[in-house]
Amino acid sequence: MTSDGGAAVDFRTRARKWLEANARPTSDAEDRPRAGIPEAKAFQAALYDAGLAGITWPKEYGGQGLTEAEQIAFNEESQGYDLPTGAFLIGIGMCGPTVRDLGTEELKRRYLPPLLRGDEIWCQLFSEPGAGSDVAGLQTRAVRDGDDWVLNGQKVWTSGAQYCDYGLIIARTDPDVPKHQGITMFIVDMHAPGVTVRPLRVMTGQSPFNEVFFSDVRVPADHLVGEINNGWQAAVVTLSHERVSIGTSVRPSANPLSFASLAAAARRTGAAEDPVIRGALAELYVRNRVLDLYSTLLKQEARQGKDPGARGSVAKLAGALLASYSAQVAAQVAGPAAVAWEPADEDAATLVQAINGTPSSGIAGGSNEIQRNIISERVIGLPKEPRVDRDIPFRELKVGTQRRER
Amino acid sequence: MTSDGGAAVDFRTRARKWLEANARPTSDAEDRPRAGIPEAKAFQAALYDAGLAGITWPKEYGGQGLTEAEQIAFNEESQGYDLPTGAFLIGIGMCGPTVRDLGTEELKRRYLPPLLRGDEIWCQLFSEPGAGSDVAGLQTRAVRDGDDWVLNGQKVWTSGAQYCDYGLIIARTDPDVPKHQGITMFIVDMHAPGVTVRPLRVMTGQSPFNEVFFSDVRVPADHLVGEINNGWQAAVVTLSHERVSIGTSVRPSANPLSFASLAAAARRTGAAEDPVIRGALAELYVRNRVLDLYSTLLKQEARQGKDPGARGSVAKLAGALLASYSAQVAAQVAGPAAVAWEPADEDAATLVQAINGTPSSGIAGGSNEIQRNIISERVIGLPKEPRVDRDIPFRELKVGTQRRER
Amino acid sequence: MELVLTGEQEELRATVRRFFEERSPISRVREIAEGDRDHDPDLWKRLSGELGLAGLIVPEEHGGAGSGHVELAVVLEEAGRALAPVPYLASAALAPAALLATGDEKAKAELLPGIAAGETIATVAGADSHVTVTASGAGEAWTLSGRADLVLDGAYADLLMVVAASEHGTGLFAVRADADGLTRRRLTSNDLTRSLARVDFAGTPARRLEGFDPDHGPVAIQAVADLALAAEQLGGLRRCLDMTLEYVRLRMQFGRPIGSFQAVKHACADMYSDADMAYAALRHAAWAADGDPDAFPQAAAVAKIFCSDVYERMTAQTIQLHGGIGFTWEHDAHLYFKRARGTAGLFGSTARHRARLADRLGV
Amino acid sequence: MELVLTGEQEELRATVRRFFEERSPISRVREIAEGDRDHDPDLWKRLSGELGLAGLIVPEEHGGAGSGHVELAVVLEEAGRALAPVPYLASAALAPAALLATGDEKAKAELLPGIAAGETIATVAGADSHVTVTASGAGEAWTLSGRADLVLDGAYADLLMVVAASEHGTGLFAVRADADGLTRRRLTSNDLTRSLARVDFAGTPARRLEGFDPDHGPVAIQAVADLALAAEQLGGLRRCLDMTLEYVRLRMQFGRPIGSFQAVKHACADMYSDADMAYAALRHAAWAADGDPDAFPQAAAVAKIFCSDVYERMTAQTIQLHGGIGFTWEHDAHLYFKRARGTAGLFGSTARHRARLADRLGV
Repeated sequence: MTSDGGAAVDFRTRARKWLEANARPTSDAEDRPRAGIPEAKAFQAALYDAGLAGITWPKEYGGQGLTEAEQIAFNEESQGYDLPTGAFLIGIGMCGPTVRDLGTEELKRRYLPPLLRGDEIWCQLFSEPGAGSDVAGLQTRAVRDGDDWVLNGQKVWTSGAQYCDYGLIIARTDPDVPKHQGITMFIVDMHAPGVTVRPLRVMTGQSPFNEVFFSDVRVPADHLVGEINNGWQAAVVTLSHERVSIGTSVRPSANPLSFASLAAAARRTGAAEDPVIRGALAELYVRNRVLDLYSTLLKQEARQGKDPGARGSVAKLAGALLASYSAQVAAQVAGPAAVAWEPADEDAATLVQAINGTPSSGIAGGSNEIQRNIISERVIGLPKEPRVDRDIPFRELKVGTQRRER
Repeated sequence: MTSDGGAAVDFRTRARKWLEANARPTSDAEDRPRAGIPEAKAFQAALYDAGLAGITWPKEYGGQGLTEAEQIAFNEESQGYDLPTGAFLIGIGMCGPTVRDLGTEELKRRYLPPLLRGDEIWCQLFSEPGAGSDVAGLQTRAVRDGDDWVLNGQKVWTSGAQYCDYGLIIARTDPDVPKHQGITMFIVDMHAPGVTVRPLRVMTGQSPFNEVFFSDVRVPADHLVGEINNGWQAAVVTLSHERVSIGTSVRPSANPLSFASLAAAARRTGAAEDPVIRGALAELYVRNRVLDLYSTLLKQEARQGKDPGARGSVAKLAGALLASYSAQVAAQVAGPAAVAWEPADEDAATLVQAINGTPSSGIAGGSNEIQRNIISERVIGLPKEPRVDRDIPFRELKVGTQRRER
Repeated sequence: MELVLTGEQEELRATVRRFFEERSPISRVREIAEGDRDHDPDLWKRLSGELGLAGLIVPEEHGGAGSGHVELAVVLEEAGRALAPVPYLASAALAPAALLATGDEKAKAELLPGIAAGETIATVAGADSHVTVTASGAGEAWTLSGRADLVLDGAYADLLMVVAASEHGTGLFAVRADADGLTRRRLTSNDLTRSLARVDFAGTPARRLEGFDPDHGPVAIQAVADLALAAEQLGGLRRCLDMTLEYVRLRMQFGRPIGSFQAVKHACADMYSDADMAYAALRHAAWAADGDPDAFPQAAAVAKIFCSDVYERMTAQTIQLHGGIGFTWEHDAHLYFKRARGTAGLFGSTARHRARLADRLGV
Repeated sequence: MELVLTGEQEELRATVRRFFEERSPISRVREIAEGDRDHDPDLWKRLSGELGLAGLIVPEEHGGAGSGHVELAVVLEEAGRALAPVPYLASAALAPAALLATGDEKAKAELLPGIAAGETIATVAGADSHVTVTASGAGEAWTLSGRADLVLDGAYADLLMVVAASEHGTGLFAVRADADGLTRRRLTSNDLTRSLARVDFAGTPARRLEGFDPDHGPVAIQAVADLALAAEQLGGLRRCLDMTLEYVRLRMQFGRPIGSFQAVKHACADMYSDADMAYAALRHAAWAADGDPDAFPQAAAVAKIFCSDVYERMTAQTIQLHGGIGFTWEHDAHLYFKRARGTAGLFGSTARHRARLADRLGV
């Protein structure tokens, strides 16, 4: 199934050998604890030093200067392994490419090599409490003061902010023009004075995200990415990299809501003998399988040069609907054990935590409603709805809930 | 469960006796053919002559001048009977009340008594091919010519047009004002020259509706209902009577998609042994039952003086969704027999025809989308969407498909 | 059939709602829930004492108010709306229903007054007609063996009414909290606002209640359990509807309240429709308990099935329409989300309810 | 795995689509359907003759084109899109698949050339591995008894391949149309564009085919049946999507194209997503038939289950978004609506497919 040219074959062989020697197979994943940040940094540095990081990136910024073929070869070879690279995904997949595309030469030389080597971890700071689906409605302000910009405001849903070194942030630099026209993108030092990171607890009880508060945080004027007031276009670039990044990212290991997990659970509990549950499990398999096939189709088309356009939103939407269906099937399979369980029953606790996590899939990364807007407008080409906020200065716009304090 | 006052008790007794002597019980319904128009007219005339028609209508227009209490008593007493009054429902339920509310004294005296007696049958002429959900976008024109108005245009989805004597029609009398402001309501003689009725075949293969074409049809100027260019308000009056009328109308007998019919079919074919189908049938029962209870709740609240407002739309929407679910369960129960059947198998044919009819329930009488608009705006009070057609002269508005002839 | 509440019943609702708003605001509910406590004893004391609601359906002769199930449902709706951490469903609905399903006047006279006063917290094990405990013995010497799962407030109740199988058919047994051979473990409940227990009986001495019909008794208890849960569900789902409608009016995105977008409006229309119909289903079940007892078990099953499904959909949509904030721990939506899933699986899953309803309907 | 069609395969699609558009416009389809005729002999002649497509998967040695199942699926998609009244699925997919599942070289040499030329219209009874016919006999003297239902084009086919149970396990038998003891009745099909028959065998002489594996043979036939139906469904559902998207752009209500209303847009987004994913599912099943034969039955089942559901939803939504006009006889939507429901129930209902898939997956 591989059709590499000569050089790529060598590369593939090298990658395979390195992975065999340094990475741990997915099959071991359940037995070991998840890698911590120091372990992850060490792994990424070794990967970089072995010439296996930033494969398609230019050499002058720490990359390998190779082609998509080598990247694909690496992805294929690494499929059997559980690489502890999660902490770097946002940096390498979204922030780095944005800096590469839009940053100054100085910024690229300064930030990209340590980013690729995992020496510095990055986060993305777009969402705000008042700017969810409507990201461009953001209220964080950046005001010029001498050689610096001064940031004030709050970001939310920031993954990894507690261990990140740098963040890509968009902030409002001109509130007197319509909302898309007064935004600028910066690189912000997450260790700078005035940056406060607070873990955000979600309904599963975990805190996978953070709130980040900026209070008079100073950003050097040369840490601007792209043009002043052109930050919305920069954010679009970042998000387009996100789409690609999601498409090529590594699978989560051992999903308790997968068909395989739930079928095993059903066999264990005897629920598999119930014809209603058997049918539901078969249907779950079908939907899982078809979504996998769809992702494969998009990838295969892309390799043949057919731009997937916004069809990634179809997969995103289907994934969210599938998560919701999986949670239903899981509750059927688990029966009373999904209601309450012995404190020592970790299987039940894990399953229920997964069920409790499913509502985020229809919200995070663009809600189902936004995906349907994208599909209908950008894929199908149906007319846009009348917009009421296009031509109004941001200052006059109502944003978020703006509810009076009680 | 009845709590009539003295006079109402007498009325109830009189109604009961008359029905016993003249009406046929619902239980016989399946054995006999449906009543034809002459039989229906004879029945309605007898009902009228017995003082049981137009119970709450003023005496001067042929009614009985009684109260809602007597109407309820009659409805309750007639519940065990299959009254052949279907052909008069639109006239008595919608057209008549509109003429009563808005017509001139002459029109009321001329038209209401024969309408109540069933001597003259009425239809309603609102919908047009280009004006479905957007009824006010109608294109049928009425132009003043001497003492007459001259009608040109096409109406559609007209029940009973083939046997009707008069119709309540709305037509455009001023295209130079916004669409709601240039409409007028008329009484049109369905036997007038220039009226052509053509049966409209639907996907079940039946033709329960008609298209009606108007070609230079003359309507006397005194046959206008309400004010000139105030026809939209008149139509709203008609439709508000429709809501009440639907709420009090007689049930169709022997619905092949009802729980009872499908449960019986499942027992007959052995499908009732399939746990998946058993669950689906139970769920169908639940949804049927809850919708019935909801209708009862609205009626009981109305009797206690609580205006149901637009909550009828909840029942309308739920009914459409239920019809769709019923069709799914029916297909499961029937299995292969819903795909194809021996030509002599009338049960299968009837069931499949019912399945084929279900798509209309989400469209006819206001689509599911329109019902959800109504519920969200008029019941919940959510903001209206921006409207683009409110202030534009009708002449400049695009309507329907307006597709070029091929 | 009477589906419209009387003025007094509406007043009862207003009183109870005000009581919970004042005495059990959501901050207090969270304190109990996150503190891993079984219930709020102070709230329970006030609810039974000040308001006298623990004995709502207990006959007056046994110290109760002798009210009907319509009133009971109203209180349960408000308890469900407030997620009130009190053993109301178990002690004021299930346990009295079980005792009243017997002909054991002596036991009623002994046990009901304490329950009605709120001094005895009682519950039922086996309320879902899924009997997993067996009884053996005769006369006044009976012992129970087996396990009952998901027993509401079972870890701390003073009195357990246990539906158990014996040679003489299914019977009802009373077990004191301090009985020998009784092991009760509080389970980890996904619904943090609910205390559920696994109860093991190992030769546990029990008192057999007289005049409990082996066929109709369990059905009667299940019917009240279904009604009571459905009432709680209705209260909770109506609260979710309210909070969502408030939020979509308030939340501005793209220069408009999100409640002006047709997709959101239509989602709200469906939520409203579901809730309005669930209300009708519940009202009928509550009315039937006293007004048409033969139809009650079926009416209660219909209400439980319908309200369970609506509550699950409603809470998922509540989070969806709130967006990110709705997924946070600090927002109340998840408490209802978990309650919805917890109640749908109590006293028999919705699938099992449907299967039983199909049996009852003669499918 | 290769899910992207080659340029030649896309060209095949374009050719076949043009052919059906020219030779079998919907007006012609209606003429056949409403005239209650089994098929359009002229169209069939051109499709097998001019285009040579009846023998697409028949090996070249037997007069066919020796193409793969990917090409077969492409043609079936276009046939499904056009609702073409030809026995293509039965005679060009099922019957060759059945013959090729045997090791009977003599029978292949005798029967396949006529099928490939379109001169013999053939079909399969019992393609859904639900065997209802029994065979008895030995050597060359076999007779069949029993009934086969919903046999595609069974009322007029020249040759019936029958899956029947015998003492030696399930076998495949060939029956000529003029055989004794054969009764074929055309059924009233809700899908007017499809000819379905009930076939009764009463001691009907039949030829037993050699080398038909009792276990794998029926599975192989069912897999092709699933793939073929799913391909037809995909073609039909994509046509419905196209007509709906065209209509919502064109239809003006409230001064806007209805396709600019968010509720309509979101419905269209779901329809598009469904169709795009169904396309992937079908491509995989078609590829697996030749590229991964062991995985083929399961891949085909997945495609059939998914496409059946999508087609049913798609046709219901097509009517809903067209409004009144979509409910009329004159509009094409109902032809697809009925085809969707007809095909979902062919070769085993979706529920039965799911149950079988669960078995296969070891649930």
